[in-house]
Amino acid sequence: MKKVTDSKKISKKNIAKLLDEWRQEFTVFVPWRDEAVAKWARWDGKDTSFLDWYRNTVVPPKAIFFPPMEEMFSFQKDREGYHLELPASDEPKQLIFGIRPCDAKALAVLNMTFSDAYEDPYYLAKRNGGVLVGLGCTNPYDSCFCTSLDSSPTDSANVDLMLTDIGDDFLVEAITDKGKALMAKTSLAEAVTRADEARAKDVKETTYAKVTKKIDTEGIKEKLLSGFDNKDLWEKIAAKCITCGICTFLCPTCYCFDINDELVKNQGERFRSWDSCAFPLYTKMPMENPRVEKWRRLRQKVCHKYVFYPMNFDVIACTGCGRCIRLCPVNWDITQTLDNLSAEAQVKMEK
Amino acid sequence: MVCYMTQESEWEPKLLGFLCKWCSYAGADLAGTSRKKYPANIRVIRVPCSGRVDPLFILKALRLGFDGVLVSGCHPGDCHYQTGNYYARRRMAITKKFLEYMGIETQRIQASWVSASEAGKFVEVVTEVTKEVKEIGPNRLFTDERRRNGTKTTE
Amino acid sequence: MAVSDISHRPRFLAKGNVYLPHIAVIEKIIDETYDTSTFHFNFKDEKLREEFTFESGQFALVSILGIGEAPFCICSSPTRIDHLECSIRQVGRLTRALHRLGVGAEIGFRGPYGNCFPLDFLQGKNLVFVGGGIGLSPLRSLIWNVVDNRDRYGNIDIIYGARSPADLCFNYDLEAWDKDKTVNMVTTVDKGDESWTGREGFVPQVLEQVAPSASNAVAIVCGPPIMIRFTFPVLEKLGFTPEQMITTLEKRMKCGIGKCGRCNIGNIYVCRDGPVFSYAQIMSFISSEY
Amino acid sequence: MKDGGMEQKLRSEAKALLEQGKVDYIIGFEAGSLKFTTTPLITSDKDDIDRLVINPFIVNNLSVYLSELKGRAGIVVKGCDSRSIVSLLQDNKVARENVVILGVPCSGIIDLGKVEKLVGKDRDEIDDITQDRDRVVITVDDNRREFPIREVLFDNCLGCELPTPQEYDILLGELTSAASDEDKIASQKKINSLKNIPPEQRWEFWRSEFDRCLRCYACRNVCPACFCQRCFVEETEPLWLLPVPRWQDNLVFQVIRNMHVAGRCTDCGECERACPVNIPLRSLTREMYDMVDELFHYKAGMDKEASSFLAAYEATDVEDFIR
Repeated sequence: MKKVTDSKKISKKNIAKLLDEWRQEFTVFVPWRDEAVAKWARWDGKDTSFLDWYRNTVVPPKAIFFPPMEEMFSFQKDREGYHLELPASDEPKQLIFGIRPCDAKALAVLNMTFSDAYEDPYYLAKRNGGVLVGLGCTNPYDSCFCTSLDSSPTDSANVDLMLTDIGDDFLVEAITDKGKALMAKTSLAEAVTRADEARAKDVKETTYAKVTKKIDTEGIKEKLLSGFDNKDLWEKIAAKCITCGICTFLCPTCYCFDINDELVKNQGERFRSWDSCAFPLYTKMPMENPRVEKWRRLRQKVCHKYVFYPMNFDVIACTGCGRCIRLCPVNWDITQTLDNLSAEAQVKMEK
Repeated sequence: MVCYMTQESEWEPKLLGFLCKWCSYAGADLAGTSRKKYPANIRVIRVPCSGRVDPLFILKALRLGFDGVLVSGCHPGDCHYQTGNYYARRRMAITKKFLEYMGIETQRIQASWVSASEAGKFVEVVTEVTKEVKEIGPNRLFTDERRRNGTKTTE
Repeated sequence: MAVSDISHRPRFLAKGNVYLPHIAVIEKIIDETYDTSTFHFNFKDEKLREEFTFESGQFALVSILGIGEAPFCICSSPTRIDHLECSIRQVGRLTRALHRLGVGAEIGFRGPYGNCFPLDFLQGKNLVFVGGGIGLSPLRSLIWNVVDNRDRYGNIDIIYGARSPADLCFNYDLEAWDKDKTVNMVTTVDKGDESWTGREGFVPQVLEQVAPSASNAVAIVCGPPIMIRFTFPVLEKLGFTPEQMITTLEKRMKCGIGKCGRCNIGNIYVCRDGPVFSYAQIMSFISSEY
Repeated sequence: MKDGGMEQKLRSEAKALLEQGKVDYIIGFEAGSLKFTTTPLITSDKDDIDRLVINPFIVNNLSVYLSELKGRAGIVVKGCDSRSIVSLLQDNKVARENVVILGVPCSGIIDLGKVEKLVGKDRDEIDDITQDRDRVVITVDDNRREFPIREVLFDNCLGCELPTPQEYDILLGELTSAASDEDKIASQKKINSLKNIPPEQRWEFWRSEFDRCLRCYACRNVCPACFCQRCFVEETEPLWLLPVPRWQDNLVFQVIRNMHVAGRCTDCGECERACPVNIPLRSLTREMYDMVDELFHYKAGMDKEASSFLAAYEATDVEDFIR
């Protein structure tokens, strides 16, 4: 347990003031809902109504550090040849206010990939300058299952500052040095009372219990591997999948990308953009494609998250945010797949 | 792809024509060989039949910055392949109307029937289309907001 | 061929933004077959020419800026580095565009990436090279490397085949190895034509006929997947253990550095952990995922 | 439409079809993993049949699965879905003898988005949604509220012209009637308001809508009329569009997709429903639908003997726009 005694509180009424203070130093991102969709956007300096409606965004905060599309470099061609130019990085410091623990954990997963072996300069430049201000959930979705993945709706493990809703105030815990520095600067923080702390503890426990969807991660790697070559089972699991990119694009831990060039006259750009293992073109080589059938692609998605990623980085690349379940047009539910595979593995073992 | 470096007053529209090789292309050729003058604004792509023209070609041309697109084929009943222009007619009808609904000026998408002997009509069509497109101004449909006012001229 | 050996140089590692390609200039193009050519090129940056190193088996991402990027193995040997070489077959948008380039054109190059053939492990052993079609290109880098240090290795057998005489790549190398008394060079084609006087037959069958001994030997196999699939059983029959068989895998790649995800098979990324693998490493998934 | 009778009939018919070997699969709906959701059930196992459901939440257009399955299938369809099948028959993507159509006379599907807006709660916070003929009762925290059903139906259901399947082998219930003119007009509200603004603003509207498109291709993959083996956006030679989510490319992709499904789209509304970032795609597809009807008096999926719209012509087709 973390020592809660270091914590402060901030009145909800002062959130706008606090964000305004931070805005002097950072680009502040908050959950934003235009008429259509909840995503992350630059704070407009006024509106804090997201505190009322915000449960989680459709587009995960990975989009801030790893945008759906970004320019890698531009180039010009003249008589002397090509001239390459990196895009100007005008926003090194970004503050994400209100990130959910599942999404913060997902960024920690992305960090592993993007700093492994070779460093990814685009992601890391943004991520290293970024500050994460977490906001614990009080009202998780019925599709959330973070508690099955070593986390909780109020988990403070991967953020710089952690906020917990205790009624009229937020209890604020400074987790990292970055977070502590932020708290040291503001005069809006007040001392907490025993009652506040008790309330925070209570909120954490109550919210934890509200997450009812569960998966069993015990021996999941072995279970999945034992069914890996069971074509019939995977075909059945994949039958209703329409192989769109929703679950992977909106997954906070999915990081696959594509690189494409564009040339207009003598100048051009190289872009990278999100890609998905659900698309047949993802692995297509000129002469063959190892994953033509959709069950192979779906198997890759599931196994990559639950088997292969843990083999490399020791953490399951799923944080239980439930987006893939909520947003799937055919209600393909990864938790059911894991259940089915576990049951199948059980049957196999008994035989 | 089109440059807007020039002053607005000097601006001349750039048109792309998809001309059927059996009729309109020959018509354009005849206009040339009989020294008829028509606006130099049009660039021509010869197609085997107006039925070959996919709505995608039209949109791609607009995407690349052409100010207008003209699809021209044989008069109904005269198609070298019997019916190609009839299919083209249906396709053009919905393309034009649908793009209008999207908010694209209807003058930017044009169609005509010009036979191999109608050099005069070809000149007439190109002249009118050029005039109409000139009236509505340059195609900035696909230009990025942030670039519209700048000097960066691509897209 | 002017030869400069760079195997003693300190290992070159990309610095800064790994996604930024170096600009290289095409110096020579050799047509290998009707759809395959070997491009000789050199970096524009003089300093990089001096610093650059690579090892046999490594690959690079070659691009035409504005068209795209794709991985190709470096098919020249680190023991002969006046320039770099890549053999490229026309199969898609980028490769067709590459074939339209001429001498003097600039291409993008980033790398080298991936692991390499385990030279330490190969030293003192008898080597059996089995190649098919354009699959000879990664082997070629290693073969020249080995030939240039001939005293460090035992017997060398090269079994190389292609669909037809017209599909044989690197004819100038095949000739050189054929002349080399210390190398046993066997060339075969699936089906010969009127002028073909050499062997006929599929590579795995020819391998079985040549029957190199497995004792103290390592087989290095590169070629189309179908050839690889049929070659491993033959090698097993000849007594090679999975550890004695080495191959390279080919997957679609975009980043080359283990991030973009598409070359992932099981827990390995072919670009980061490969492309060179022993059969022992890949036998568990090669049937289900390759 | 929560009709126990219909559900019972479906289960017994489906079981019989499988038992008699008349079909290899049944494609239907079962309860979804989340509240008020259903999910496609594709099975050849008799034991799964009792999971089949029919309720006002059977959103998916299951005919999308037909062109990929091998063998014969028994498929549960609503009015619009059945027309998608007819359209697939017209294009020879499906052979009539390979499908047994289990028709559901549909009284409209409930749009959970509208429900959420109406009661100001998310789907999972709502306790109960019950349809009672033309009323719907929504319960949140023991608070029962009643609304006319038309307020919570999908727009395309509200204006539905043909709720009873056009083509079926087994009809699971009583015929239902088409929407009233008033409802039809109400269902076109978004489109009409778009038509009433100047073209520049309309373009600006679509520009900003497609700005958030992620190119997940859910709209395409969920669409039964989008059956190309290889979509034009995946073509590299020539490269029509970059597979990069820029609004320009997104917009061109969607416009061309609409061209390709002209005369095939039956206004099932799946593209708009599937879109994770809620781009009002039906405002495009429906307008195309009406345009085809208005110009050529052609409605998709009505006549399986007719040629596909873009593969046919009439000598008398409009040409007033041609010079």
